[in-house]
Amino acid sequence: MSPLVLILATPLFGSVVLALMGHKPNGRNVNVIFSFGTFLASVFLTTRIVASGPIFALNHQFFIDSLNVFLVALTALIGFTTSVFSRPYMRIEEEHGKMTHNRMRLYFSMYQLFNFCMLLALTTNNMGILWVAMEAATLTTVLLVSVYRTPASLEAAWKYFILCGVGIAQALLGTILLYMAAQKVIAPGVNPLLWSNLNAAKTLLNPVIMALAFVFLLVGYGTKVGLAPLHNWLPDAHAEGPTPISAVLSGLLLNVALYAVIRCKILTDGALHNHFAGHLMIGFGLLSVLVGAFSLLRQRDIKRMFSYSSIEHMGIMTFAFGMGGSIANFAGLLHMTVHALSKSAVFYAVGHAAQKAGTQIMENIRGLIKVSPTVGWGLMIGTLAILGMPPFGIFASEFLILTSAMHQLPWAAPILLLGLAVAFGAIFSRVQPMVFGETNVKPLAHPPALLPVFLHLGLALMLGLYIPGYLNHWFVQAAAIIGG
Amino acid sequence: MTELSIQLINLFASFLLLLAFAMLAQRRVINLVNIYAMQGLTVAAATGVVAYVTHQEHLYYSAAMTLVLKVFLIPWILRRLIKRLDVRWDVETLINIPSMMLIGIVLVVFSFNLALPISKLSTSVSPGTLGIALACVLLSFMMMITRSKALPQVIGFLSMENALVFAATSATSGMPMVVELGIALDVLVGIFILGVFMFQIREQFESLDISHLENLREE
Amino acid sequence: MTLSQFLSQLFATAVSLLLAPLMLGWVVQLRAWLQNRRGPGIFQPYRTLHKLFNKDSVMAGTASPLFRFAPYLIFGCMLLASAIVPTLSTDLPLAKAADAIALVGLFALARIFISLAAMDVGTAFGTLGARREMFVGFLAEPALLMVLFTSSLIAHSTSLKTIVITQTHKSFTIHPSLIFAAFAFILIFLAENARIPVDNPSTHLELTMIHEALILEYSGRHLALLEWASALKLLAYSSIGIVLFLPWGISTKGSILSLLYALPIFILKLLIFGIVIALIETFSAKMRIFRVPEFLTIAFLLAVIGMLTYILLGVKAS
Amino acid sequence: MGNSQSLDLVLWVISVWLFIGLLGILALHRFTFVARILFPLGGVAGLVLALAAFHSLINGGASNRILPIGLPQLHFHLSLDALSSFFLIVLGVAVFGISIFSAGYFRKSTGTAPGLLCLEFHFFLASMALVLISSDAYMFMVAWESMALSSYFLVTANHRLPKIRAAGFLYLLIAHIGAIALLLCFGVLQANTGNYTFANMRMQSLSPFWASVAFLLAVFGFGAKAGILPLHIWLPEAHPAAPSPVSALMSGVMLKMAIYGMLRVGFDLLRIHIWWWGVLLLVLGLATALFGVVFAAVQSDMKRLLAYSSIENIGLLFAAMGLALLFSSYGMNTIAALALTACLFHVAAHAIFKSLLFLTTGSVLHATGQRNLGRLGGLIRFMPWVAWLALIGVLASSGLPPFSGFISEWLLLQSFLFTSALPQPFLNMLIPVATASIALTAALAGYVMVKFFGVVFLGQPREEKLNQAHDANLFEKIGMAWLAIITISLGLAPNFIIRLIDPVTRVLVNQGLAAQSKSSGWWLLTPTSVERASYGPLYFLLGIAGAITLAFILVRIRYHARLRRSAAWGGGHPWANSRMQDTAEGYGQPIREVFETFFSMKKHLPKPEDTEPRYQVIVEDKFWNGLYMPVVRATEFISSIVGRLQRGRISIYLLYSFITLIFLLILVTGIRK
Repeated sequence: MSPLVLILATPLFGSVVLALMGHKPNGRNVNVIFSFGTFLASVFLTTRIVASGPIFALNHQFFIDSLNVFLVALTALIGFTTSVFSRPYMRIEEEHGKMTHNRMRLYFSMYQLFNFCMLLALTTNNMGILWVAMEAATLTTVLLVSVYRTPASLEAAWKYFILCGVGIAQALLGTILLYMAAQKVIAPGVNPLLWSNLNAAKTLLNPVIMALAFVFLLVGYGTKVGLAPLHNWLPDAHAEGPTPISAVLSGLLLNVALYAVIRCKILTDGALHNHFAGHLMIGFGLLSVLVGAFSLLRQRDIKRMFSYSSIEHMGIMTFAFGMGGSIANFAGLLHMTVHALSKSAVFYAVGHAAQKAGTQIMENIRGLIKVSPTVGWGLMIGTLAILGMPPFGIFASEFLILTSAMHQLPWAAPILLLGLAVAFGAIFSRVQPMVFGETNVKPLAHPPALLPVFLHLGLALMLGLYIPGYLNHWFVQAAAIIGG
Repeated sequence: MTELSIQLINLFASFLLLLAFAMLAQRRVINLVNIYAMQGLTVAAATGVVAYVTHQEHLYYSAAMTLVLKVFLIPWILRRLIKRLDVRWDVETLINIPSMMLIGIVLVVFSFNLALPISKLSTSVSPGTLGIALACVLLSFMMMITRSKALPQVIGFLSMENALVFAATSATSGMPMVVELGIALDVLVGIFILGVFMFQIREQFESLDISHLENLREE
Repeated sequence: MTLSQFLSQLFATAVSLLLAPLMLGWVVQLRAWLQNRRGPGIFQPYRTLHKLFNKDSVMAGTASPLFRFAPYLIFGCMLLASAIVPTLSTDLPLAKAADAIALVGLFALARIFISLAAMDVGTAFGTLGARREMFVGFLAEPALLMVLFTSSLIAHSTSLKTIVITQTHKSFTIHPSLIFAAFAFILIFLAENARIPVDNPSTHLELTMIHEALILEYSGRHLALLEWASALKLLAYSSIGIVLFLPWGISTKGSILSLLYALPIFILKLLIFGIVIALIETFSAKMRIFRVPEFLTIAFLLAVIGMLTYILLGVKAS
Repeated sequence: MGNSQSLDLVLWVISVWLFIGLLGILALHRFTFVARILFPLGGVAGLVLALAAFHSLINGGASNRILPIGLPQLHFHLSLDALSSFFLIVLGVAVFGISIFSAGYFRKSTGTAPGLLCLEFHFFLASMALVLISSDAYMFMVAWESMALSSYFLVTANHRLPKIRAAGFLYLLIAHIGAIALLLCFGVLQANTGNYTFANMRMQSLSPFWASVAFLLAVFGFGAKAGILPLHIWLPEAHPAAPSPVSALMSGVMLKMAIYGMLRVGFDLLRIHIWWWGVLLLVLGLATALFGVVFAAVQSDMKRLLAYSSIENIGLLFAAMGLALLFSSYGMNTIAALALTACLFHVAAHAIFKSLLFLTTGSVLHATGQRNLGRLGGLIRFMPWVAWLALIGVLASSGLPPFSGFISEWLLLQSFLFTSALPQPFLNMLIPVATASIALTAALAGYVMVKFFGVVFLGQPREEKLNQAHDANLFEKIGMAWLAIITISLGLAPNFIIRLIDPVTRVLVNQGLAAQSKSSGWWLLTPTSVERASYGPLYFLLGIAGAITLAFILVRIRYHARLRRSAAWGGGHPWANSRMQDTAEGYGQPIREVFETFFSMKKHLPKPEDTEPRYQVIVEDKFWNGLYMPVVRATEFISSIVGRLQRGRISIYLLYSFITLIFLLILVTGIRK
C-alpha cells in the first residue's frame, strides 16, 4: 500500500513544488524527476500486484485490480515520457516567447496535478471520488489548454470547460442515481459508493434506476471519451493546447474516461441482465468511427487531424467493449494500451515537426526527412502504427476486433471497414508529403527529445509481435471482469 | 412531524422548479444572480430539513457549506464580476421566452414520468423530488443552450449543479461527506477559473458575447 | 521412332518442300489464264528461287544479326509446319511433337520474326509492314485457332492426327459447324497468305502492301528463303484445309508405299485448292487496308459461331 | 534431411534476409559494401531457399512449426506444404537473378541511401517468404501487410517526384483496403471459434452463404493485390515508379503472392466449392486479361507497357483458377488438376520472364535515361547482351513455342476444350467465348511484345545520344542471363516442372498430372493421352534447328555466302532518317481504332495553321473517371456533411449533447415499456 500512497503523493507534492519554482531553468528537470518518481512508484505497485493479486487500501477507499493496474502503469509511463518530451519542447516555446515565467510555473504544476487527478481516478474505489477526480482533471487540463492565452486557445478552453462541465454534471446525476440504487440493496454501515461493494451486489441493483443511471453516466463520461456527437470539444482542445498536453489528453485522459465508462458498464450489465449498455456503446462507437474518419478528410491543421483520429480510435474501443466477449474485451484493452502509446508518440513527432516548420498547417510542412530524418521517420512510422499497419500493436487489436465483429455483428463490419479505409486514405495522403518530397523546414535550436517517440513506438511494435505473460494475464483477467 | 418535513421538502422542490422557470424567463443578468442565490438558499434549507429528519449531522455541514458557498460567496463573486466587466445589460435569448417556457413544460412532464417508477421505489424521505430535480437539470441545460453570453451560461451551469445537489440530498438523503466536499471544491475552483477566463476573453474579444467564440470550426 | 518412320517423315517433308513452289506457280498461272494472259508457266517460282540464290545478297549497313538470321528461322518454321500437318500420312513421328495449337504457335513465331526483321533496318516501309502484318496476325491467329478447335471439339482432341482419323474412319456424320469453320478458314487463308483481297503479292503499292513491305529490304538468298517460306506457308495452309474439311485419302500407315499411294490424291486436292484461290482472287477486288479488320473480324466470329453451333446442336442431341 | 529441416532452412534464409537488411542500415552510405556484397549475398540466400523448398516438395508431406511470438492466444504458426514450397521455389529462383542484377543496378546517385534501399528490399523478400509459410490468419496478415509496406517504401524510393508519391499512396491505399477485406474473410473462416489457425479453418464447414461471403471477400482482397479488374488502377502507376529490380520483384513475384492466397483460401481453406465462384473468377480473369493486353498495346512508356502486360497475365491466371474451381465444383478433379497445372506453370513462367523483361528495361533506363518508347530504338547495336536476353523474354511472354509462356497457354486451352464435359449447357456456352478471348489475348500479347522489342531495340536510334548507350555490366548480365536460362529450360522441360506441380495439385484437388506425363516419356507433354493432345518442345526445337541448319548448309554448299552492305532503301526518298520510322503511338494505332470503346482518348490533331504540327493521343483508363472519381467525390461530399457538425457554436454543441441525452432517456423509457 506504500507505493500507492507514493503514486498519489509524488505528483501532488510535485505540483506544489513546481508551482513555486517551475519557472526556474531546471524546473523542467524537476518535472521530469517527479514524473519519474511516480513512474517508479507505479512500477513498485505493479510488481506488488503481480506478486499478490488485487489489493485494497485505506479501508477500501482504494482498489487495484487487473483492470486498472496496467492503466496506472501506462499512465505513469506516458506521464514520464511526456515530461521528458516537454523539456526541450517547452524550452523552445519559451524562447519563441509563447511562454512567460508564470505560465511555465502554471504549466508544470498543473501538469503534475493533472497526473495526480488521473491516477486518483484510476485507483479510487469510490464512484464519487472518481467523479471528483474526473472533474478536477477537466479543470487542470482547461488551464493547460489555455496556457498560451491566445484567442484560439481561450476559445478552445472555454468550450472544453463548458461542454465537459455540463457532461460531467450528467455523470454526477448518474452517480447519484447509482447511489440511490445501491442504498436499497446494500446493508447500512457498508459504503454503498464503493465500486467493490457495488460489484458484489450488482445483480440486486434495481434495473430501472441502473438503466437511467447508465444513460447519465455514459453521456457524462462519454463526453470526455470524445464519443460523437459529444466530441466537439476534443479537436479544439487538442489543436490549441501545447503539444505535450495534446499527447496526454489523447493518450491518457480519454483512456481514463473510457475506464470510468467500463466500470459503470460492468455494474449495469450485472443489474440489467441484458445487453442494453453494450448496445448503447456499440452505437456510440460506430458513430464515432464514422464521424472521426470522415472529419479527417477536411483537416488542414495536423494536430486537429490526429485528434479526430483519436475520436475514431476511441470509437473502435467503445465498439469493442460494447460488443463484449473475452476476445473483444481483450482486444479493446490492448487497443487502449497501444493507441495511448502510438498516439502520444505521433504527437511528440508532430510537435517537433510543427516547431521546425513554425506552423501546424500541413500544407506548409514538407519533406521532414530531408532536415531531420529521425522526426520524419518518427512521424511516418507513428502514423503507420496509428493507421493499423502491422506489425504494430494496433493492428493486432484491430485484427481481433474486426474478425470477431465479423461473426458477432456482421452488419457492423462493413461500417468499420469504411471508417478504417477512409481514415487511412485521409491521414496517409496528408502525412506522406509532409515526410517525403522537397523540404521547406529549418532545423531546431535544441536537439528534439526523440527518445519518447521511439520508446513508445518500440513498445507498440513489441505488443504487436509479443505480449509479455503478466500483461496478457492482466488483459485476460480484466476481460473476464468486464465480461459482457 | 416527518409528514410536515416531507411537505416542506416538496415545497422547497416546487419552489426550486419555479426558480428554474424564472431563470429561464429572466433577461437581466443581475437578477439571474439573485435567482441563483435564492436557489442556493432553497437547497440549503432542504438539506437542513433532510438532515433534521434523518439525523445525519454531516448533512448539517453540507447545508452550511451550501449556504456559505451558494448564497454568499459565489453570488458575491458573480456580482463583482458583473460590476468589473460591466455587463449589466439585458441578455437576449436565442429562442423567445414563451416558446422556451413551452419547451420547459414539456421537459418537466417528460422528466416526471421518467422519474415516476423510480420515485415509487425510493426509500428516501421525499421520493417525489427526484423528478423535480431532473426537470431542474434539464431546464438549466436548456438555459445554457439558449443564452448567447458567457455569464448567463455559467449561471446556468451553476444552477444545474444546484439541482444536482438537491437531487443528491432529497432523493438519496445525502451523499457521503467526502464526495460533497469534493463537489463543492470543484465548483469553487471552477468558478474562479471561469472568472479569470472571462477577463481574458474580454481582453481578447472585447466582449463576453460567446458568438465571438466561433473561430475554431471546420471550413 | 523407327528408321522407316524417320524415312517416311523425311519423304513427306521433302514432298511438301518441293511441291510448295509448284502450288504457288499453279495459282499464278491459273490467274493469268483467267485474266486471258499467257502467264509465266507453273515452274516459274523454281526459276525465281534459283536466280535469287545465285545473286549477291545486299544488306543495309545498319542491319543487325537478327536481320540475317530471320530468313533461315522463318524458312525452318514453315518447313516444320508443313512437316507437322499430315499431308500424306497421319502416322508420322513429328505429328506427336505438335498439335493444332502448337501449329498456330509456329506460324506466330514466324510472323513475329519476320516483323522484327522488318523493323530492324528502321525504314518507313519496314515498320509499316511489320505493323500491318502483326495487325492482320492478331485477328487471323485466334480465328485459325477457333477453326481448328471446331474440329477439335468434334474429335475431342487437338492433335491433327486424331482429327483426321475421326473424320475419315469413324461413322460418317455431317457437322454443320464445319460449314461456318470452312468459310472462316477461307477468309483466314486469304489474309494469311497475302492474297487478294487482303494483300496483292504482285504489287509494291505503299498504301496496301503488307507482305512485300516486310521483305522489302531483303535480297539474294535471304529473299529466296523468304519466298520459299511463303510458298511453304501456302502449302501448309492448304493442307490444313485438306485435313479439316476433306481429309479422305490420307493414309494412316507410315510406310513409304502408303505415302506413295496418298501422294496423287494429295496433289489433286492441291490443284483443286489452287483453282478455288485463283477464282476468288480473280473475282474479288483488293480492299482498302482499313477494311481488313472487318474482314478478319467476320472470319473470327464465323469460327466462334461454328463452335457455338456445335455445342447448341450437341445439347439438342443429348 | 527431412522436411522439418527444410523448414528450418527456410527460416534461416528469412532471418539472413532480415539480418542483411539491418546490416544495410548500419552501413547506410557504404555503397560498394551494400551493393557488391549484401545484395549478391541475399541472392545466394534466395537460391538456398529455392533448394530447401525443392527438397521438401520432393519429399512430399508438410511440416509445421510454432514460433513463440505473435498474439498470446495465437502464436505464429508456420507450415511448409507443397503449395507454399512451389511458390517458395519460384520466389527463390527469381530473387537470385534479381538480387544479382541489383548488385550492378543501384548507382551512387540514387536519391535514397543504399543502405535504406537494402533494408527495404530484403524486408520485402523476407515478408514474401513469410506470407508463403505462414499458417495462421494473424501471421499471414502481418506478413502480407509488411510486404505491402516494404514495397511501398521501395516504390517511393525516389520520393522527390510528386507523381511517384501519388503512385505510392494509391498503391498502399488499395493494398490496405484489400487487406481489411482479407481480415474480414478470415473472420468468416474462423467461424466464431476464436481459433485463427488455418488448420482450424480447414475443419470448419461453413454454410454456402457464409462460404460465398468469405470467397467474395477473398476475391476482393487478393484481387486488389493482383490488380484484377477494376482494382488494377494502382498497378500501372506503382510498378513503373519503382526502381527496375523492384518492379521486377513486384510484377514477377509479389503478384503471385495474391495468386497463392487465392489458391490457399479458395482451394485449401474453403472446403466446399460452388460453381458460380468459378464462373466469376473466369469472367473476371478473361476481362482483365483482354483489358490488360489492349492497354499494353497503346502504351508509350516501356515499363507501363510491361505493367499492363502483367495485368493481362494475372487475368489469365485467374481464368485458369476459375476453370479449376468450376471443374472441382462438379467433382471433375482430373481436369481441375489440368487447369491448376496450367495456372501454376504460368505462375512460374510469368514470374521468370516478366522479371527478366523488367530487368532489361532497367539496363536500358541506365544506358539511356529514357523510358519513353518514342525516344528509344536501335539499341540492339549498342547493347546486344540486353537485347538478345530481352528477345528471349519477349518470345516467352508472347506465348510462342518452344518457350515457357506457350506451355501454360497450351495447357490452359487444353483444359478449356474439356468444358464440353460440364453438365450445364450454359457453362458449355462458355467454351467458344472464353477460348476465343484467350486466343485473342495471346495473339495481342504477341503484338505488344513485338512493339516493345521492335521499338526499343530495333530500327534506328530515335535520339542522338542513344549512340553512346553502353551495354549492361557484369552483375546485370549474370542476373538477366540466369533468368533467361530458366525461361528456356522451363519451355524445354515442362514435364519436369509438371512433376513439381503434381504434389501441389494433389494437395488442392487431390489429383495430379505426373502419371500421364510420365507414361508418355520425358520429352512429350501429354496432359491426358497422346490421342487427345501432345506437345514435344524438344522435338519442336530440334525440328526447327534441323530445318535451319539444313537450309543453311544447302545454301552454303549449293550456292555462295557473298554479302554486300549498302544504305537501306529509303523508298526513293533522298534523306531517309530515323524520324521516318513508325513511332510507338503509330504502332498502337490499329489497336486504338479497333478497341476504341475500351479507352477514353484525348486526340490532339495538328491544325493547318500550326507552325510545327504535332499529332498526340493521350489514352486514359475509363475506370479512373468512371469508378474511382465518383467514389472520391462521394466521400468528400459525406465528409463535407460531417464537417457541418463542427460549426464552432457552443450552443449548438450543447444542443447536441442535450438531444443525445433526451434521446437516450426516451430510449430507456421505451426499453422499460
